[in-house]
Amino acid sequence: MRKDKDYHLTDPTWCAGCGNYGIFAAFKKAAAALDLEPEQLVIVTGIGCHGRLNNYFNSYGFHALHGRALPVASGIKLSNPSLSVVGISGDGDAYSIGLGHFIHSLRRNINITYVVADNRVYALTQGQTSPTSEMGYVSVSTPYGSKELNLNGLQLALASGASFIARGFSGNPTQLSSLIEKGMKHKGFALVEVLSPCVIHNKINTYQWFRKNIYNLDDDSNYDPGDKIKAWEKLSNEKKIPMGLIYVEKRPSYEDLVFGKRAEPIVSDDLSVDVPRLEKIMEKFK
Amino acid sequence: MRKDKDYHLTDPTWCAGCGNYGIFAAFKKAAAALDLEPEQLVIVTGIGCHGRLNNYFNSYGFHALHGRALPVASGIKLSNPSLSVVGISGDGDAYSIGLGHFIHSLRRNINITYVVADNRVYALTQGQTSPTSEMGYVSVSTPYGSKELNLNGLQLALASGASFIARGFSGNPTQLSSLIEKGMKHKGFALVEVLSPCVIHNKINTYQWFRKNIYNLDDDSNYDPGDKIKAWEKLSNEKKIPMGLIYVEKRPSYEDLVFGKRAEPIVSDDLSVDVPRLEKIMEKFK
Amino acid sequence: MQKKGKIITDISVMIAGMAGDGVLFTGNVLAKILKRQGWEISTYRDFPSNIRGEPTNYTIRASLEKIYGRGDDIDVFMAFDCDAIFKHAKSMAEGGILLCDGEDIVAPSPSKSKATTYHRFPLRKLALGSFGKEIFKNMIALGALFYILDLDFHIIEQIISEAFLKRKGKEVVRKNIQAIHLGCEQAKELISPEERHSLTRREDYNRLLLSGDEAIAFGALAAGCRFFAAYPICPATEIWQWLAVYLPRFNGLVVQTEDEIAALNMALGASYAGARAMTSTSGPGASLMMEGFSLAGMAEIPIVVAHVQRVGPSTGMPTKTEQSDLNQWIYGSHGDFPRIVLSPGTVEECFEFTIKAFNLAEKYQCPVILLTEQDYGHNFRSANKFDLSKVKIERGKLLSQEKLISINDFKRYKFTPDGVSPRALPGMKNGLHMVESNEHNERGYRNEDPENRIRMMQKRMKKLRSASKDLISPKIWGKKDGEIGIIGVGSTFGPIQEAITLLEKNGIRAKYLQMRTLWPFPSKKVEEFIETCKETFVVENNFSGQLSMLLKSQVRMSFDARNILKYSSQAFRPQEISEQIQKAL
Amino acid sequence: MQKKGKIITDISVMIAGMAGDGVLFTGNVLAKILKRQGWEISTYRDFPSNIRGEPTNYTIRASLEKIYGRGDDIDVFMAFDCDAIFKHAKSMAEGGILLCDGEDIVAPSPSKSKATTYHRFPLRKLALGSFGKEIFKNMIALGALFYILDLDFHIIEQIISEAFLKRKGKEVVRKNIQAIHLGCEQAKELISPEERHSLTRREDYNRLLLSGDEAIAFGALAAGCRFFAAYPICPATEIWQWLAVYLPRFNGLVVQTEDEIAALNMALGASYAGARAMTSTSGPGASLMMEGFSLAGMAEIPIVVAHVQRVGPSTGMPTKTEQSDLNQWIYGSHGDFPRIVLSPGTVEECFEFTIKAFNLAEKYQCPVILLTEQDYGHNFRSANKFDLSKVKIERGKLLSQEKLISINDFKRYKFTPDGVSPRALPGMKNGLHMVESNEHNERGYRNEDPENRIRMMQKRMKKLRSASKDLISPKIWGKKDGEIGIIGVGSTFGPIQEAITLLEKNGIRAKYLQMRTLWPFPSKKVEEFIETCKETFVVENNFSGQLSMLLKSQVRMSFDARNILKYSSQAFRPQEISEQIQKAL
Ligand SMILES: Cc1ncc(C[n+]2csc(CCOP(=O)(O)OP(=O)(O)O)c2C)c(N)n1
Ligand SMILES: Cc1ncc(C[n+]2csc(CCOP(=O)(O)OP(=O)(O)O)c2C)c(N)n1
Ligand code: SF4
Ligand code: SF4
Ligand SMILES: [Mg+2]
Ligand SMILES: [Mg+2]
Repeated sequence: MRKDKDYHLTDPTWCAGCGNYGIFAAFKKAAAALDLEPEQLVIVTGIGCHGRLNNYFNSYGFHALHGRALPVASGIKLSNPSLSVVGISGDGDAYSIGLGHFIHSLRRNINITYVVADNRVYALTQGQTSPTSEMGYVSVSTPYGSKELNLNGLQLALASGASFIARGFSGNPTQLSSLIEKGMKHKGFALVEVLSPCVIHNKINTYQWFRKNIYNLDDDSNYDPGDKIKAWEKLSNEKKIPMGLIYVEKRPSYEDLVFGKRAEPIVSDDLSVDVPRLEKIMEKFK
Repeated sequence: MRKDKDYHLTDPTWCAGCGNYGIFAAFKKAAAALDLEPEQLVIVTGIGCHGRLNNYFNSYGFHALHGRALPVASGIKLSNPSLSVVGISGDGDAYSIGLGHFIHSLRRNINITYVVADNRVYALTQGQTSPTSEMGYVSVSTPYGSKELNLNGLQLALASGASFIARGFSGNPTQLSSLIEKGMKHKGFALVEVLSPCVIHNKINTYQWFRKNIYNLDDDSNYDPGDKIKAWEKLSNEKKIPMGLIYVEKRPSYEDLVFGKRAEPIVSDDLSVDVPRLEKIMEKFK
Repeated sequence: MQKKGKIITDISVMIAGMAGDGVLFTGNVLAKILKRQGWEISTYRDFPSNIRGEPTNYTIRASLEKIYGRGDDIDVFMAFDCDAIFKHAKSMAEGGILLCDGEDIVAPSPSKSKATTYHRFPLRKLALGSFGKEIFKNMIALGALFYILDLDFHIIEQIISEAFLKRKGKEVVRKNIQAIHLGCEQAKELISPEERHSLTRREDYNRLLLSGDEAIAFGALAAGCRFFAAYPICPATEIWQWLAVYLPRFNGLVVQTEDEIAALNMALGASYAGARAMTSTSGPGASLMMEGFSLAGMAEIPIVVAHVQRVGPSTGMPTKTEQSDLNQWIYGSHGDFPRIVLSPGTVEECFEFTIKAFNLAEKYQCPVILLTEQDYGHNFRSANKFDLSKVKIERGKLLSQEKLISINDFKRYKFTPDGVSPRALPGMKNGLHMVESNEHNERGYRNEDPENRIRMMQKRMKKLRSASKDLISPKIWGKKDGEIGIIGVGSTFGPIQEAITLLEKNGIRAKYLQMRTLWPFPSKKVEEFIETCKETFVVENNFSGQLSMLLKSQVRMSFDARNILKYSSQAFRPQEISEQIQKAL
Repeated sequence: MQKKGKIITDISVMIAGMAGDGVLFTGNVLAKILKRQGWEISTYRDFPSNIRGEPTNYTIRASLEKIYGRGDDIDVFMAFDCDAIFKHAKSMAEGGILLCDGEDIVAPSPSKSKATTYHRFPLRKLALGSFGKEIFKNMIALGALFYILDLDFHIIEQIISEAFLKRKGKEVVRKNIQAIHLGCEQAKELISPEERHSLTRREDYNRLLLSGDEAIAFGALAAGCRFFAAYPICPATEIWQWLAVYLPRFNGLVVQTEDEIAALNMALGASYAGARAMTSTSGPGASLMMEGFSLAGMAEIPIVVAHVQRVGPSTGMPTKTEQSDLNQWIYGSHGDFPRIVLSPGTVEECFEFTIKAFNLAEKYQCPVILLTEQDYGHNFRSANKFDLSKVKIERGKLLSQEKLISINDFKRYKFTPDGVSPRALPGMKNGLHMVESNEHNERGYRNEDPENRIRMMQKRMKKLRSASKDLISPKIWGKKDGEIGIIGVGSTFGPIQEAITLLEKNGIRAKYLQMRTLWPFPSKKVEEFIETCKETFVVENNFSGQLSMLLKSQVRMSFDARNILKYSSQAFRPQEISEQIQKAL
C-alpha cells in the first residue's frame, strides 16, 4: 500500500496558508488511498498558481497552456485509457479562457477527473477579478467593482450533462481527498470544484468566509445525489454553498462508446505497415 | 411606420426551403414592428449559412469571425448604446467555437439580442455533426454516429444567469418575430434560439420532425416565465421541446451598471486633449 | 487542346452552372471516365463559398502526358446556363465547342472568343420531358459529352453502377444510363462529326484519381497516424472526413473538437501519450493554433499539422486557392522554437511527404507542417499507385520500456549532441518527468536559471540543424543548363513545368527549383541554384511575395528576384507564367 | 560606478531576496528618492514567475546623465539572504559594498569579485527586536542605504508619507521612519565613512518616474482611447490596470474579457462603432489574437495592440525580457494584409508612439502594433514631463454626419488613390454598409469576382505605401561618421548607446541605427545607413536574430550582418555589446 509521501516530489513554494496546499495534501492522500502507481498517473495543469502542482507531485505531469488542460488531458486519456488522468485548473483557467473546453468535456464524458481550484481571483497574475469573484468585487482589474454576475461552475456543469459533480474545500482536506478519490473511481468525467483561498490576493473569500457560507450535503442523509432537479435547486442558492457529492449519474463514458470492448489502447497499436490491407483501400481511388 | 420590405436589401441565396428564410422574414417583421431606422440597427453575424443574413438585410452589418459575433456586438453596443445591436449565430458558431463568449455574454447582460439559428448541423462546411446534433447522429464527420451528448443551449443559458430566454421556430415566423421583438425590447441580453431546418444537410431534424416534437409555452397561461426552477424543468425534457418565452428576469444590464446615468455614448465623447486635466494626472508619476 | 498529328493529346472540358446544379457530380464522373480511358487527369473547381445560387464551374483536363494542373484554354464547354459564356468565352480554344442550356445564347464575336461552334442544348427541357425531373439534366449533359468526346460506353456504365447501384438500386442506374443515351442522341442530331473531339483509349494500369486531401489522409493512415482531432474548415475537412471512416478500423480515433485550439491541444496530449497524432486546418484555424504550435516547440512534442491554404486574409474566400500562409507557419507564433514546414507539389508528394512528416516529427520531436493548397487539396489528379513497400515508420528516440528501465537517471530533456533527447511515455516505469510550457530543466521541471535557459534554447534549436540533412531537398526540373531560373512551391509545380515547355518553344531555356522544404531553409541548395541563373523568377500565388522574401532573408547573396504574383483567387495557367517571363527578359 | 573627479556620476544599487520579501517595495522607494534627488533613474527587476520562495532582485541605477537601461556592475548590494551573493558577486564593482542578512556570509575571493567590503547586517533580527514584525526589515535596509548613499532625509520622509499616510495612517508612517533611522544608525556603526557612496543632489524639475506600461497607458488616455478590452497577462497587465482607473473618469470603458480572442474582437467592435479602441497582451495572448488581427486587416478597422514581450516560446518565462515576437506581428496570421508595427525604445517613446499609433490606425484604417518589452515595460525610468501640447488627434477619413449626408452613393471600401476609403459609423444616416470578413466589394458586401479581388487586395495593400511617408523614421545615434554600424530595436537602446561610449574609449567610432518602425519596413533609410558602414552589427535579445532576418529580406544589398544575440532572459549590459564588437573586429 502506498503512502501520501510517495507522491511528494518536493516541497511546494506557494505562499504560506495558500489553499493549494490543501489540494496537494488531499490529492496525495487520494492517490495513496487508490494505491496508484506514480507512473500510471498523469496530472495535467493549467496556468496559474494551481498550475504548479505537478511540479511538486511525484507522477507524470504536463503543464499545459492557460485554459487548455482539458483538451490535453482528453488526448492523453483517449490514447491510453489505462492511465489515470487528472486535470487541475484554476477558476480563471477553467471558467474564463477554458470555459468552452470545460463544457464540451462534460458532455463528452471522457473518464478523467477535473479539479478546479477556485480562489475567486487571478492569483498568479497578481490579483485580477475572476469569473467567480462576486459582483462588486474590487481588484486591480475592476477598481470600481466588478459589474458581471459571478459564474456558477457547478450549475453550468449540471446543464452540460455532467455525470459527477462534487465540491470540496481546501480547508477540509479529509473530505476533499475522499471526493477526489470518488471522482477518480467514477467512470466518466468527474468534476471536483475546490473552494481554495488565496491568502494574498483575495481578502474577501478567506477560510473564515468560506467556513461561514458552506454547508455539507454529505451530512444530509436525505439528499439524493442522483436527483438532478434537486441538485439544481441546491446549486441555485448563492447564499448557502453546498459541499460534498452534489450530483452523480451513470452514463456511458466516451471511451465506452468509441472503443467498446477494444482491449488495447491506441498507444499499443502495432504501426507496422499492413501493405495488403492498405492496397485494398487504395483500390477505392481507382 | 416602416414595412418589412424596408429591411429587404436583396433576395437571399439560401437553398429553397432553408430555415434561414423564416428567420430573415421574422426579423424584418420585428424590425418593422419596432419601426427601427435601418441606420440604427447593426446586425453582427458569425460564420455559417446563417452568417449571410446581414448581406441581405438593409441595415448596418458586420460579418465577424467564426464564433466571435458576441464580442464584436458587445464592443459596438458598449461604445454606442443608442444603437440596436443584434447578433446572429449558428449552432456551431454559438455553441461550439463560440461557447465561452456565449456564456460570458449571458452573465455580462449587455443589452443585445442574440439569435441562434439552430439547424443541428454545420451547414456551410457541408454537413458535419454539431453540438446540438443528437447523440448517434451520422454525418461526414461522425460516420459511425456521434458519441457526444447533445448540448442544450437554453439550459446552459439559464445556468449562466440569462435574463431573457426564448425559443422560436423558423416554420413559425409569426411567433418568431414576436419573440425577436420582445427580445429587442428587453433590457439586457436576450437569447432567442431558433429551430431552423437545413433542408440539405440534416435529414433528421426536418420541419416535420420539429413540428412533431415541439409544444408552445406561450399557449400555456399557467406557465410563469419568471419561475427559474420551472424553466429548468421544462428545458430538462429532451423529448418535448418547449417553444416561446421560456424565462425572463429583471436585472440591471451591464450598461446600467457601468454607465449609470451617463447620457452620452462613448463614441460621442469629445477627444480633444484636456491638457490641464492630464497634467494633473501626470503629477502622479512624480 | 494539343494534338500530335490528328490525335488529341491534351484537352480541357469545362462544365459550368449554378452552385447546386450538379456540376460537381457531372465533372467527377467525367474525370473518372477519362482516367479509366487511360488519360492523365487534373481537375479544377471554381466554386463559391455559398451553398446555392452563385456560379460555379468545373474543368476536367485530360492529357496523354503527365499533368499537374490546369491548362491554358477550354476545348469543350458545357454550360447549364448562359451567364458563364461571356465570362469564359475568352478562354475558349480554337476549334472549341460550346453547348449551353439557355434561351438567350449568342455567339460572342470572334474577337472575343476563338471557339468555333455554339449550340443551344435544352438540358432541362429534355430532362423534364423524358424523366419528369430536372436532376437528369446532368446525365443528359454527360451523354452529350459522351458523343462529343467519343467515350467508352462500357466504362460509363461501370462508373454509373459504382455510383448508384449500392446506394440507390438498379432502377436508378437504368434511368441514368437512359438519360446518357438521350443526351448522346440529341447531341448527334445537333453536332456535326467535324465538331467532335474524339479521344483515344489507353490502358489505365489501375492508376489512382484522388485529391491532395485524400492523398494526405491515406498517407497518414499508412504512416501509422492513430489519433486525429480537428474542427471543420474548408478546404481541409476532406482529410479528416476520409480518416473518420478508416482510422477506427485501424484501432485509431478521430475526434471532432469544439474548436481548433482544442484540436491541436488534444492531438498534443495524444502524441505525448504515444500515439502518432495529427490535425488539419486552413488559415483561420491555423491562426487559432498558433499558441499550441509554440507549446509543441517548447515541450518537444511530435505533431503533424496539415494546412490546406485558401484565400485570405480573414475569412477571405474559403473555397478558392492561394499561397499566403507561408509566413504564418515559418514565422508565426511567439518566441523562437524549432519547426519544420514541408510543402508537396503534387498528390504523389502529398502522400510521400505525409509519411515523412510523421517520421520527422518523431525523430526531431517538434511540430511538422504540411502546407498545401485548395488547388490540389480539393481537386483531383491521376497518379500511379503509391508504393507502400517504401513506407517506413521511424520513431526516433522513443524508448521501449526495456531500454528505459536500464537507464540510470532518465532525463526527458537531456542535453545531447544532436539536441534530441530520449523520450518516455506516461505509464512507463522509470520515465517520470514533467512536460512544461514554462522554461524547464533537463527533467522538465520549471527552471528560470539564465544558464539553463541558454542551454535549453540551444538544445531545442540545434534540432533544426540536425534535421537539415534528413529533409526533403529542393528539386531541379526543366533544362538543367538553362540560364533562366524559376523558383516556386506547391501548386505552381504544374504550370511552371508547362511554362518551361512554352518558353522553350520561344527559344528560352529555363530551369525550375521546386522548394519542398520551406523550413529549416535549405540555403545551400538554393544558393547553388541561384548562382547558375542569369535571371531568377519567383512564382507565387499571393500578393506580397512571401516565398521571395523568405529566399532573400535566407541566402548569402544579394538576391534580386523578379516576382510573378497572382492573387486573384485562381491558380496559375502556364501561359501566365511564360508570358510574364518573356515580357520581363 | 562612474565618477567625475570625486563626484559619483553613475551608481547601481541592487537589493536581493526571496519573492515576497518586499524587495520590490524597497527598490521602488529608493528609486523614487533618487529621482527626487535629481538623478536619472533606470530600474531593473529580475523576479520569478512565482509568487513566493524563489530569488528575486531589483537594481536601481542612478546617473547624472540620461540613462535608458541597466549598467555593467553593482556598487551597493543589499541582500536579504546569502544565496544571491555568489550569483551576483562577479557583477560587483571595484570598491563596491555588500550588506547581507545571513549567518553564513563569506566574502568571495578577490578573483571572484571586485567588491571591497562585506558586512553581515541582521535585518530580520533588528526588525523583530525593535518592532516585533519581520516586515520592518525593508525600512531598516532602506535606512542602511540612506546612510551609505547619504540620502536626503526630507525626501525620504515625504515619500514614506505618500506611501502610507492616506492608506495606513500616521502611526504607520512614524514606525517606518523610525525603522529607517534604526537602519541608518546600525549602518553607521558597521560601515566606515570611506565605504560610503555619497550622492549629490540636484533639482528634480518635476520629472517623471514611470514604466513603459504606464507611459503607454497615459499616452492612450491622452490620445483619446476610450475603449479598452483585455485579459490579464504579464508583463502587459499594468497598461490596463492603469487605464481601469482613469478611463471611466474620461467617459471611457475598460472591460476584462473572458480571453484574448474576445478582447481583440470586442475592441474591434468598439472601434467599428467609432471609439478609439485598444487592447494589450504578451506572447501567448498575441498568438490567440492572430485571427482577429487578420480580420482587422481585411475589414480595415483601426485598432491599437500594445504587446509587451516576455520570454518565449510558449509560457516561457513570463516575467523576463526578450525580443522574440517581432516575427509574430510582422509575418504572423493568415493571408496578406496591411499592418503597422512600431517599437519604442524609451518610456518617452512609449508615450509618443502610442499617440502616433492611434492616429496611424485611424488614418490608414488598419491594425497598429506597439511592440515593447518586459525590460522597459515593467521597469521604471526617469523622464522629463511629456509635452501634452504636442498631442494631436487625427481621425483620418472618418466622416462627420454632415459630410456623409452630402455624399452621393457612399462606398465604405471605395477604391481611392491612396487606398484609404471614407469611413462612416453605424448609426449615421446615409452610411449603410457591410463589414465583411469575407472578400467584399466597395460597399462591403461579399464578392468572389476575381477582378474585384485583385483590386481590393491592391487597395488594402496600397495603404502601406501611403503610410510610409507618415511613419516614424529610424534614428541615427552615436558617431555619425563612424565606420562601425549597430542596428537595434526596443530595449537595446540604452545598452547600445553606452556601448558606443565604451567603444570610443577603445578608439572605435560607432554609430547606431535605432529602428522605430518595423513594418512597413523603412528600406531606404536602412540601406543608406548600411552603405556608410564598414561593418554592421545587429544587436538582439533573442535566439534567432529576427531583426537581422527581417533586415536581410528588406534591403537591396547583400547584407552581411553580424549578430550579437542574447537569449538568457536578461537584458543586455553595455559591455556585453562593446566587448563582442571589439572581439569581432
Ligand atoms: C493565453 C494566456 N493568457 C494569459 C496568461 C496569463 N495568465 C497566467 S495565470 C492566469 C490566470 C490565473 O488565474 P487562475 O486560473 O484562477 O489561477 P490561480 O493563479 O488563481 O491559481 C493568467 C491570465 C497566459 N499564461 N496565457
Ligand atoms: C476559425 C474557423 N474555423 C472553421 C471555420 C469554417 N467554418 C465555416 S462555417 C462553420 C460552421 C458552420 O456551422 P454553424 O455555425 O452551425 O452554421 P450553419 O452553416 O449551420 O448556419 C465552420 C466550422 C471558420 N470559418 N473559421
Ligand atoms: S498568490 Fe494566492 S493562490 Fe498564489 S500561491 Fe500565494 S496564496 Fe496561493
Ligand atoms: S445548406 Fe442548409 S442551412 Fe445552408 S442554405 Fe442550404 S438549407 Fe440553408
Ligand atoms: Mg484563481
Ligand atoms: Mg448550423
